[in-house]
Amino acid sequence: MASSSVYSSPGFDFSNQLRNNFLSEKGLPLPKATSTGTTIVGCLFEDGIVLGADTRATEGPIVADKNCEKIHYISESIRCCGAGTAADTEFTTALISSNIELHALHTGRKPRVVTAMTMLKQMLFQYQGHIGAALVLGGVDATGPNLFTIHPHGSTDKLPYVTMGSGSLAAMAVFESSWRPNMSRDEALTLVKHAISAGIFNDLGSGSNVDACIITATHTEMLRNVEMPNQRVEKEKKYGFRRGTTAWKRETVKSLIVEEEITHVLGEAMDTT
Amino acid sequence: MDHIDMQQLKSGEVNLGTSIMAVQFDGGVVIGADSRTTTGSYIANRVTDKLTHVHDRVYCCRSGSAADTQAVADVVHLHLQMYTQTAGAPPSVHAAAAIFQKFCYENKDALSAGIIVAGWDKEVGPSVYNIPLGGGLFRQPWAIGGSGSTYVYGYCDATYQEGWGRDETVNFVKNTLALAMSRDGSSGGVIRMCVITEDGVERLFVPGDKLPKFWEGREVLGAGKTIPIDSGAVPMAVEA
Amino acid sequence: MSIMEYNGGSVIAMVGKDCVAIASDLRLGNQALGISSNFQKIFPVTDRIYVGLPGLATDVTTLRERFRYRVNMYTIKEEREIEPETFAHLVSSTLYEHRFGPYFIEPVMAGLSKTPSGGLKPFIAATDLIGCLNFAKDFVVAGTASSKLYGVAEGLWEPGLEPEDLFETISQTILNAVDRDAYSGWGCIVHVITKDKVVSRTLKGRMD
Amino acid sequence: MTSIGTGYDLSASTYSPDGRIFQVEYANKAVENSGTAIGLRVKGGVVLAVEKLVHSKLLVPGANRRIQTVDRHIGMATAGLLADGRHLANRARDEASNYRELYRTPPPLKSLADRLGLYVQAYTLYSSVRPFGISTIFGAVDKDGPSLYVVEPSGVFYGYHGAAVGKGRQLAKTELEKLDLASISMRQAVLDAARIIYLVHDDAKEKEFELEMSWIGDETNGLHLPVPKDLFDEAERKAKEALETFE
Amino acid sequence: MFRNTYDSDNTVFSPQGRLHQVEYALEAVKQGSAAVGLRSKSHSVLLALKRSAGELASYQQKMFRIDDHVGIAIAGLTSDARVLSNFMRQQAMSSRMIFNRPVPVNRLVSAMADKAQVNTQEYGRRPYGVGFLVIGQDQSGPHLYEFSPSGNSYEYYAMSIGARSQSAKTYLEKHYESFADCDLDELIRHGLHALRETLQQDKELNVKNTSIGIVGSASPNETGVSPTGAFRILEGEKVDVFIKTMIPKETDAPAPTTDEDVQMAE
Amino acid sequence: MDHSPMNWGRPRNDAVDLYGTYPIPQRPYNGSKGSFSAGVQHTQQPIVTGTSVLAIKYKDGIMMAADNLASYGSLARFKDVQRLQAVGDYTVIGASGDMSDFQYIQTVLDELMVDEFTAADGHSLGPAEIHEYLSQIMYARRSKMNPLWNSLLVGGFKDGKRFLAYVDLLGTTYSASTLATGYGSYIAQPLLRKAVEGYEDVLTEEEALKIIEDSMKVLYYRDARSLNKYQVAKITAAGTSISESRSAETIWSFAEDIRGYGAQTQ
Repeated sequence: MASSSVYSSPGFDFSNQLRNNFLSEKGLPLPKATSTGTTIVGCLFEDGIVLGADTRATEGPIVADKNCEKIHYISESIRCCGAGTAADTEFTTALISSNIELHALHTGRKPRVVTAMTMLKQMLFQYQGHIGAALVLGGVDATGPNLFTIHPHGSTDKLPYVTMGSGSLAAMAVFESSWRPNMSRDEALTLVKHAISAGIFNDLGSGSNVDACIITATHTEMLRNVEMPNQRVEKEKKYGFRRGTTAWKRETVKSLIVEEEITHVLGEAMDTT
Repeated sequence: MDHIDMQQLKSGEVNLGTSIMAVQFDGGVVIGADSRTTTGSYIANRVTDKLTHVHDRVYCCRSGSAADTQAVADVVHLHLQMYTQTAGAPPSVHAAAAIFQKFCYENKDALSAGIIVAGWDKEVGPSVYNIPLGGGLFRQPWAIGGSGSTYVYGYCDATYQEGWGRDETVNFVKNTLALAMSRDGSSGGVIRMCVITEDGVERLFVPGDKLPKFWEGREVLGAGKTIPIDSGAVPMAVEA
Repeated sequence: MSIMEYNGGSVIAMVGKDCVAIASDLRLGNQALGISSNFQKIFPVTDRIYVGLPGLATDVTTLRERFRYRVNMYTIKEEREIEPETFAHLVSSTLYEHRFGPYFIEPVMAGLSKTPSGGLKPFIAATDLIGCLNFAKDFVVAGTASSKLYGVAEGLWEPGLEPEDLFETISQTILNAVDRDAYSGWGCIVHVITKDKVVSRTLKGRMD
Repeated sequence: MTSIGTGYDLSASTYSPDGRIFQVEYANKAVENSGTAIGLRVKGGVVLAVEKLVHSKLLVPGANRRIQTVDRHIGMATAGLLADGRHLANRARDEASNYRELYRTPPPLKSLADRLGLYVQAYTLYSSVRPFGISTIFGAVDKDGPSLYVVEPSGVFYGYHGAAVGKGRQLAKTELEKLDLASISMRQAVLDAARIIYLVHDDAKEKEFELEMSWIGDETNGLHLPVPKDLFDEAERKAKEALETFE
Repeated sequence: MFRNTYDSDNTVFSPQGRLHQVEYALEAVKQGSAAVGLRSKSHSVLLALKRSAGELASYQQKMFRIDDHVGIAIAGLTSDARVLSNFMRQQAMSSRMIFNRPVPVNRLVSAMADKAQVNTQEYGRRPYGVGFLVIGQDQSGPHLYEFSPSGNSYEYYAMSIGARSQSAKTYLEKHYESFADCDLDELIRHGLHALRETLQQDKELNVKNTSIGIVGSASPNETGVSPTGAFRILEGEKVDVFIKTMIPKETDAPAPTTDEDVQMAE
Repeated sequence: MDHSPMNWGRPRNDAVDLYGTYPIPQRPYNGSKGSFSAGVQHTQQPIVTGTSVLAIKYKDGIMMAADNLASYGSLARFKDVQRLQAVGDYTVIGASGDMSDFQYIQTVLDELMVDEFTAADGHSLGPAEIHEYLSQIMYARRSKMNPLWNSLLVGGFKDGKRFLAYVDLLGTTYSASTLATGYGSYIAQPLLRKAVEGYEDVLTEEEALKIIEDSMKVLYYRDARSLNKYQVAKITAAGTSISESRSAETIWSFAEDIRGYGAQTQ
């Protein structure tokens, strides 16, 4: 085994690559990873930033998770929406979040959004697009509200309203027709909900609910499932099976109750004097 | 929808299709660029700033892969800050261009970057350097780049004259970019320009609905011009 | 053919009322050829945590050892039993380390986690082959029959199932799903984990 | 009828000793038995009119047309065997569509008449077919302005300012010659056309008839269309009045 | 007897400009038993007399369905009729296939007439020996057409073809002005009266020898008619109810009701 | 050239033209590809192309829009192309995709309309018939492995009924109260659906125009093959009309203060 320590050297382990390349040369294609087809958005308003995301994760044509979270924590007032390969967005944001925390401890200041942005773009650029994370990064810092998109290859854009993921065109259409500078908090939240809904209802890769996150200089408000337009209707009847329906051959029961038999040793009590 | 294949390289998705330009004049240089960033034919960003500050009087115009050019520009920016600290004086435009060229040349297989470096320095005054795809370095009185530039070489050759002042040069850049943007689908949006002189850097902005207009095809007229047909045919009599 | 279909196999885990269940088929194949009808894919991690590892058989063995090693190291270092959430992240990061040369396993985890008040709470999770965690509140599935398992489970699962009812639901789900999957089957095993015991039953299934 | 019984008149592919093709001449007889059709080429357009003999009062008026449309801007009126007229109309449409497809422009009538002349002539060459028993007036407004052609059973075609075919053609021609065709308006031409058809109709010998008229030109935006009802009624009324004063 | 040398094939004009072969073909139509067609503002109907070759033979088919909205009655050579009705069906189907629209009836008849015209002009063919009455409904309402071997087709208010059709025609000419406002039952009764005129002295119309074809909405005496009033052929017992409405011939044919009104006013 | 944003974050494929330069550097090779590749080579991709067409239903009929650009790869080659065409009195078609194929379709339809006109019998083809006809043509061509490289929208109004349907190079047909082709189906369709679905019978002409204008503006913002010069067609009980070219008002002011792509502030 490559490492013998729990704290193995950080970074990726390429030990299986040789074998996997061999297998794929043999005509066995690699399985799909979970991806978030996704609609993610962000926009500026008068006091800060609103981020939004849908909650569907897909695995090829299958909906792998109907209510996943795509708005990731970077720091208290910086959050990051992720689209693309789910594991990549998850781990990349987690790593940067950790580094930002260390950076903040190191400098003793509130972290800046550009710092997180630079860390992310440098990491993604280093991996030349192999890490399939498409991100919308937003937050408020000493310089005010900042909003960026970061593409998997490490390019970034600075814009007042952004969208990403397979539903980005639908969401951008909503922004382009309705976004205005200096909107109020409620206007911005409504707009974000509309943009995400456009993705949910028009893009197959996006679906389920709307998550939103409102970041201002003083406060960050995570609105999990702020809209749930696709709630499943409750079943009218139950399909429970009668006990004993399933035939089984063998049963083992492992009791987890630790039975203690307390044997009182008769005799003198220990001398505690 | 297809699946993510983790083994292969990922596509160089974000692309500065781009029309960029830099022209020197007596007291400085004018640089300019459109603002369109595309993935395929989707406009991922319609108001991009492709004029990148690398030092006080040295800017670059980026074309090619957004990720590559940003990375290179960031690295050069770092180098020029280091240079300033160690040398105690601002770098020359040539020095900046040389660093760009070094990165572009040494990583030519990995990078897709066409960069124009322009600025003003004490030694030679205004200067423009072009670093096209392979990583060569060419000083020119004017340079154009990006996919839109192929449409306007003729115009530039026919129009450019030495000895222009600031305003004529700005006008030249503006018109050239407008022409390139009107023909190149990968270029468009607004025109951003910087006038870099000894005194400072002046930002100029031409919004997308105020671009200089040139010939745009004849007017397309409504259907009134086509002959309506079938209007007079009388249905056969039915009633007695 | 996908590599996941090389040896075949499927796993499902479900949440019940104060209990969880995890089930797998028992087939080991070499593509279309059946090799064994007694291939273990679900392994106990602690008393109350089980992990199912459907996928390439060689990686089942490798990962099972790797997880055992890492859990033991955790236990020694932390001087406590690992909690299901922690274990899920251990699985996830182990897989993501191999982001660019993954194991062909999509793990499914089921267990009971301790609440601060000393009670036990059902926990299930699954990851894809590079460690993207999926915490579900109802059920998680993986393996060659996953698409069928999704469909059947989506129809049969309901909240608040007692251990015996959960057993019936998960058993019927996996039996019916693997009947329509050529790469899974040859009998199933179900583990129902409750506060004070783990009941493991081997089901009668089609052997074709 | 010197030809009858000579044996030189049984096939279109046979000349008589004096160099005539009797079958073509007989075909002309079929034309002469038919109701009159006239065409007027005037300022800004062309007007076509036919005397449609009504062989039964059970016929639906207006339904059985003898004037047909070849292209948007081309109309035709036939005298002779009705079914042959439909055959030629279909051919004319094919030719027009063929021209259109190749040159992407509306066919000028001259080209069309030329092609149809060749087509009709081919039916005078072989014993395996008979000539067309029709004379056809083609009217159009094309890039050169209004034009009017007549294609005869022999395949010859001539351009006209005013043309008449069928039973009453002689009288009709006389009447047409009295008109200053080059300068009258389309509306006036409609009135004149109606009058002429009423004039040439022989009440004594013939059954009932129905007037049918169409026009092409400025008034119709260059399309071949039936004459609108109000104008048609006016023309018919005036024609009847003129007939009374004429007699 | 003078032998006409201009009648042996159809590529020869007579000195009078006539086509004898075509005229003989028209005679073939007159050999067939009679068919009558008539039309109101809302309906078109066909009525035909079926012949039987003898006691043991069935009655020949006189009517054919072409499409939902079109049907025909024939007189003349039945085999020619089958060829032409197949052609019509193809035309109708191709219109439905290409445009998803029922073919306009006039175009269907014209197409067939154009096909028949070729047989009057080229050597080695004979003109078709069958005449049709075609009824149908389309965008412009119900229609009745006659098609004849000469390649001509005409639209009529009412028409009859076949043996002794002149007698029927006389009846129709006498009454056609009242047809437009008739309801379906009245229209059929007029048709039956006209058809009766074509019978030989000792014969009469009965459920065996009478066919009725209809397009347009159902009569109260019909069942199972599609709401669109698609073409249907009534034969056998279904005809009975209509035959019973006929007014016996001994009395004078019924004057149209409008005439009665006039008489009363007088 | 794969413009589908669904393929974002997809593996790099060197066969894909990253810079959208097609067709300048490579052209389709239609010659023989070796001795075993005999057979006819057909068009593999559109060359001169038009982008989206939009169409919606509203109270009085159908409204459609398309810009005037025909692109040649990424070159904005022809800026005065009309992509909306009236067909007869009741129908307008709009085309995206290859412009040469669209021109062919126009001539085929023109020929059809001449045929209809020359019949001069009061029957005319409505939008439903034209759509059916187009779908037959498109399907027949794709079955020959030689498709007409277009997505077409057919809008019409006849006999008091609105008609709106889609047909593409495979012969796929689809009908809805809002339709969009090309990039429009990603960008404009979400806006159109939200604004139109459920309001088809109440939207006024002004409101419909506003919706169309908004969508065309957004398309111009986000589609690199679009032009801010477009025409709007209206099909109502009064017939068809296609407007002269017009432009959307666009907003760029917010861009003035944007500096760089990250930390840059000057």
